[in-house]
Amino acid sequence: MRPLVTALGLLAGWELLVWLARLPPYILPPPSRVAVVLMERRALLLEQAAWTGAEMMLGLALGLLLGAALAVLFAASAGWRRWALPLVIVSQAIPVIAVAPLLVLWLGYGMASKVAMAALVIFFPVVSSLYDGLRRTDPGWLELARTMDASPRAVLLQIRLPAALPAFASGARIAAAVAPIGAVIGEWVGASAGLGFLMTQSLARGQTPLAFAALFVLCLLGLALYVATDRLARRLVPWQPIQGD
Amino acid sequence: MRPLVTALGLLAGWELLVWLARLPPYILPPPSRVAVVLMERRALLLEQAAWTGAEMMLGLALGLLLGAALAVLFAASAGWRRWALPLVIVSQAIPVIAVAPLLVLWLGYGMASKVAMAALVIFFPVVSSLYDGLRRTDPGWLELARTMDASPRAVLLQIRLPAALPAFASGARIAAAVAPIGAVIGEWVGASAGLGFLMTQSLARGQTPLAFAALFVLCLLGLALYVATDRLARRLVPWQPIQGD
Amino acid sequence: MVSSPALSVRSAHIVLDGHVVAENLSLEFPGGRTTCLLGRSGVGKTSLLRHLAGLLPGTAPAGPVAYMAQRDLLLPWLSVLDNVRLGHRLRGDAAARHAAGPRARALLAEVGLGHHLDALPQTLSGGMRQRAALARTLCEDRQIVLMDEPFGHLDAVTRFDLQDLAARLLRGRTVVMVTHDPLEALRLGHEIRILSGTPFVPGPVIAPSGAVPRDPADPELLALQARLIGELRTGG
Amino acid sequence: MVSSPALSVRSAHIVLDGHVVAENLSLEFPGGRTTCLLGRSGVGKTSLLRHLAGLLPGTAPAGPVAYMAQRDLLLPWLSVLDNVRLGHRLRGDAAARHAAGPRARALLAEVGLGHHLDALPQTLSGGMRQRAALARTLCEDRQIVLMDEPFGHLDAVTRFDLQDLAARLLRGRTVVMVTHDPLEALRLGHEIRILSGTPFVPGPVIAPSGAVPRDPADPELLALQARLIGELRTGG
Amino acid sequence: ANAQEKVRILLDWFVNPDHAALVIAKQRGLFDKQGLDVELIAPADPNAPPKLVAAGQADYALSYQPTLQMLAAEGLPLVRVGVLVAQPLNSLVALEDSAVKTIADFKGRKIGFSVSGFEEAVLGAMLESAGLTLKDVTLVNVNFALTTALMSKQVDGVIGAFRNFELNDLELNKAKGRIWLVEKHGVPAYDELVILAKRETVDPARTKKLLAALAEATAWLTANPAEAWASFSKYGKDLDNDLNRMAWKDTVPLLSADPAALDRARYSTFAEFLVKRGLIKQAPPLDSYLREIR
Ligand SMILES: Nc1ncnc2c1ncn2[C@@H]1O[C@H](COP(=O)(O)OP(=O)(O)OP(=O)(O)O)[C@@H](O)[C@H]1O
Ligand SMILES: Nc1ncnc2c1ncn2[C@@H]1O[C@H](COP(=O)(O)OP(=O)(O)OP(=O)(O)O)[C@@H](O)[C@H]1O
Ligand SMILES: [Mg+2]
Ligand SMILES: [Mg+2]
Repeated sequence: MRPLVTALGLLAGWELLVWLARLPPYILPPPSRVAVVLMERRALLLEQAAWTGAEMMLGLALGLLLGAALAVLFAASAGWRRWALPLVIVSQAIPVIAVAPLLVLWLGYGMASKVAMAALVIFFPVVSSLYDGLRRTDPGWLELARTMDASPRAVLLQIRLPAALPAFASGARIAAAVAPIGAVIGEWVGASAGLGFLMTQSLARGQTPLAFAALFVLCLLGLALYVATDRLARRLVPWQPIQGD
Repeated sequence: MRPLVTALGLLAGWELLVWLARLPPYILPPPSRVAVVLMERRALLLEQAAWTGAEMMLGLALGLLLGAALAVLFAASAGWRRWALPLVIVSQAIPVIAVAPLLVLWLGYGMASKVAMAALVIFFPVVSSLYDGLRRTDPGWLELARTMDASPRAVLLQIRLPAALPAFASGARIAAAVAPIGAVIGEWVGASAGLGFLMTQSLARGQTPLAFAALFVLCLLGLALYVATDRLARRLVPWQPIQGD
Repeated sequence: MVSSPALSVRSAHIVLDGHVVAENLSLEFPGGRTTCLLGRSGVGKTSLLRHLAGLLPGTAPAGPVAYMAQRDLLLPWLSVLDNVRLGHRLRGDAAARHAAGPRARALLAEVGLGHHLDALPQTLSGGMRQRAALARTLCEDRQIVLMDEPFGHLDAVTRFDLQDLAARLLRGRTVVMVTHDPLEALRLGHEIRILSGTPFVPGPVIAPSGAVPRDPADPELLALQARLIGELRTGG
Repeated sequence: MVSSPALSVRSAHIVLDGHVVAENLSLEFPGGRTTCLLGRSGVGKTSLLRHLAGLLPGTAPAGPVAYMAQRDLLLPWLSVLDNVRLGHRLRGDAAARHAAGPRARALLAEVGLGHHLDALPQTLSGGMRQRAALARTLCEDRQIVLMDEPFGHLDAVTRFDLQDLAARLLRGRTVVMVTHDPLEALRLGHEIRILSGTPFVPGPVIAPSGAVPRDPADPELLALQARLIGELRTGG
Repeated sequence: ANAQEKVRILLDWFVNPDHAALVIAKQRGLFDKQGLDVELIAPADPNAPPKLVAAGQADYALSYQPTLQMLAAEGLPLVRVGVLVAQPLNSLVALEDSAVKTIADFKGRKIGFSVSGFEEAVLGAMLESAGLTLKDVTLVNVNFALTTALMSKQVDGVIGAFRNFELNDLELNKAKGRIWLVEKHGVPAYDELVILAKRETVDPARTKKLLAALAEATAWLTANPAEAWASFSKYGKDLDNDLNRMAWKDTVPLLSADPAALDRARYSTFAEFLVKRGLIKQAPPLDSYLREIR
């Protein structure tokens, strides 16, 4: 119920913004107009949404996996950290247009290159947060483990990792929120479908309302993914008290 | 010393990759070739780097500020959270090309619109991490504050906020790493200068080595910003033990 | 001086996540006096204290309280001095905060931390942290003071001295103190209550004679100590 | 049965962040016996124990140790039972871990947590958490056992019972135990050492007669208790 | 049919009426008839396709003559094997009701462009034809939002507008545009849309079949524009809209009837122009990037 009220409130705010700022529809169409397009073109939008949704989910899954693996690797080995951490940081500075040909070269025009691009955007918050979390273990626990002759591996997997799960959850939330843009960016790499593709195309051809209808669907997908991730992330850390809502 | 070794190692890896995968220079030029361009065009690159660097720093500063303010607002008020949090999440799903006209309409073609765009990319990890951190305060501290008749405001600013600084640091690290792409994305909005613009233009003209020289400079800027942020972020939380390096 | 209010619990239910700690509990703590709570581990002493402090859902404190929890809860980013002044900082009254400075320093000197004013809590030993938390509680200067094992991490001598300090500073206030040491209860408590059972019921009021702090070598106290231990054992 | 090794500290320096806790310290802990450490709060007992456990920079333990810290250090995501089996889980030997199950259950029953095997630590009271930590330490089954205020959060009766338990299970092992309760030291310690001063120096060995656990009502012990408190006071 | 030869063509941009010949040839089975199984791939970045073809990731790419000549000058192993639109589409556009009535009126104003790499050359020449220089205007990258930037008056003109599209786009948004064709204002004529292949691996036999199919498709669609539109508009998602319908009418006459045709003079003239404008240092030999396949 409440999310619905919020959503309606936000739409009202959008309509008001268009009104007050007297924005022409080719800059920002009012939601009423977008709604009409949403209805009229629902088949097209749904089809594209399925495509982009798949990219988002795959990208997120891959990003979470890759991110978690890298973070654990960095926490485990100073050697890896020294070589790969700068690479990981630098990877965030690379725009699609620079690597798109490379991705196509290696992964072809199919979904793989798009998902790879999306994962590249998505994995970073996970690595960074989780690695940060892995470095902040309560020293008392580490000392306890040391007196128990635990191998570094056991300490990492059984103490540092569970202790860092709140940090992972935090990273996963960010990752879920950037998953849509990851997928859209992925669609720059030679896509012929997807909401991002549809948006670019309709914007370039003056069909702003359709572009915003696509954007609206993308935002819905994004919100749904975020809420789902948030729920799962909380379930991951049942022992931790969370304040507010 | 060590970062230099790492950097040289990574460059060697890049050269090797180009060699082994037999990548043509117009897809991925070898560092040796990029180095030549770097030297020859250093004046141009420096000039563009100054531009983009300024956007990055301003964007990061704005993003950190805005992110921190929003996170505190969300932690303070359920009302704000309910309305603005979905908006903030959705803001991450919006591609530049959709908002560029709006931004330009409001902020013009100057640096403001680029910095705003960069900040839009940068602020989210900060809000998300800090807000997460603000929700995870040790309940014992909150109870103590309650018995001390602390106002919600005092609890937020004097207990929850300092307790969440490690989370803020974590978000700031991610923000610093995405600052370069934020700036480049910002340059999509009516730029006529900057490393991102230079990259787009040289890619269009088939001057891939120049594009990668620009990318290299961008990565250096990104790394420098990350390292600086990391240092500052650690200093922000002197009471917290950090493991590893 | 304001007379300190009595505390009363009337037909209270204390339930934690489905675990019934106390049922239909009625209990009086006389105003201006110190009541010591004894009881087996896990019986519900902390829960009762939290109930009195208004920290359990659906409860509210009888008035302004100073609450010293079982953990020291020092804030790691504040110096010892600032931790002790925390209440004043949080209430944000600049004048009060300013006035609290000398008081906090004096208290820290009395608990033996006069040379650690600027130290961060992480550089203190367990007992030093507990003393800082004690100073913080005393610095609050409240008419109702609730303390959960306030001297648990202190050596016998320091403990003795700080018991004296607490008795002196808390004279005339309504104090409820959880302790595991029967002798401590006998030294400091105007009244002593033993909690036992699940859900717990409070035992009858035990009121040793004489002014607090009492002399621990007093034979009456030693006799009472044996009785307390006996009741703890059978009640538990 | 393996004979438990003696522990010795030879010309050790214990310095924490520039704070000199002990200088040129030499100290022997006889093998197979229990040594209790007493000392004023902040004197360096915990630091010495950490030195013995090999937890301070530049130190290594004399052999496999079981270390019970001042904080309970229970892992919040593991049940009480799994916390007690933590050592076996961490060493990852599947057979050992399996074998540890009954042992851990038995120990938990003995410390009175037999009904809380699957509870998460957050749902336990302070004393219950300490008992779980004790069970974890005993479950380690090590020849060298280092314990920092292991009974501090327990009521008099539970404490008494668990002292007995510890004395029984730790018989023949080399135990170093920090305590604040002179009577506890006298009940359990073959030897007692009082640390005093900054940097601290250990006092002479005090060795009460009779087998542990001793009867606390023994007049010799009560006399010794007075002496210990006196030494604590003057030394501190 | 017997084993069809797989052919992968990278478009320059999303499917639009400029690609009419390709789409119609595919829809009417003209490629099949030639034994080709053609796949059309649309990128979002017009700069990638030539590189991907040069790297062997596709058989043909659509691009623009100026782009080809710049890439050739940078040493990319590309050759032009055919043409779809053998005249410039590029133009400079302003709003009709703005103060800009002639190119000279742009003095001191903002002109938007979408990065193509040669906007400065084209615009520079046009401005000079009116006695201005690039320094007299402010260039602003508006990316693909050319009409939006123009209509919202964020810029006074845009370069890189396609005469068959952006004008219609303006009209659909109830605005009228004033247009200056590049070839009429100091820019030599060039082929807007050309077909590129990789120099080393270009397959003349296959290319011949491809071009034949395209020629046949163009002939048919020029003869039956309405029927062709009905077919084209069903090809992809979201092609059936007003803009494409209007653009279709304007585009069909511009399509090259002979996709195999090559006007070498045009290339040497334009190469000189690019050299003069400082976009390339030296014109590469024509034969290195042009191939006429008949
Ligand atoms: N990280 C640190 N930096 C500086 N000084 C420290 C640090 N940790 C401990 N100390 C100091 O070392 C001294 C000894 O501390 P230790 O914890 O060993 O005392 P203790 O005898 O165990 O006290 P308690 O009975 O209160 O637990 C204390 O004075 C304390 O202030
Ligand atoms: N969150 C919780 N969920 C379920 N049970 C809880 C929770 N918190 C406490 N309990 C139970 O409530 C009972 C009383 O706990 P409480 O902390 O009040 O005991 P206590 O008398 O203070 O014990 P101690 O002397 O060990 O500190 C315990 O049996 C404990 O298991
Ligand atoms: Mg308790
Ligand atoms: Mg200690």
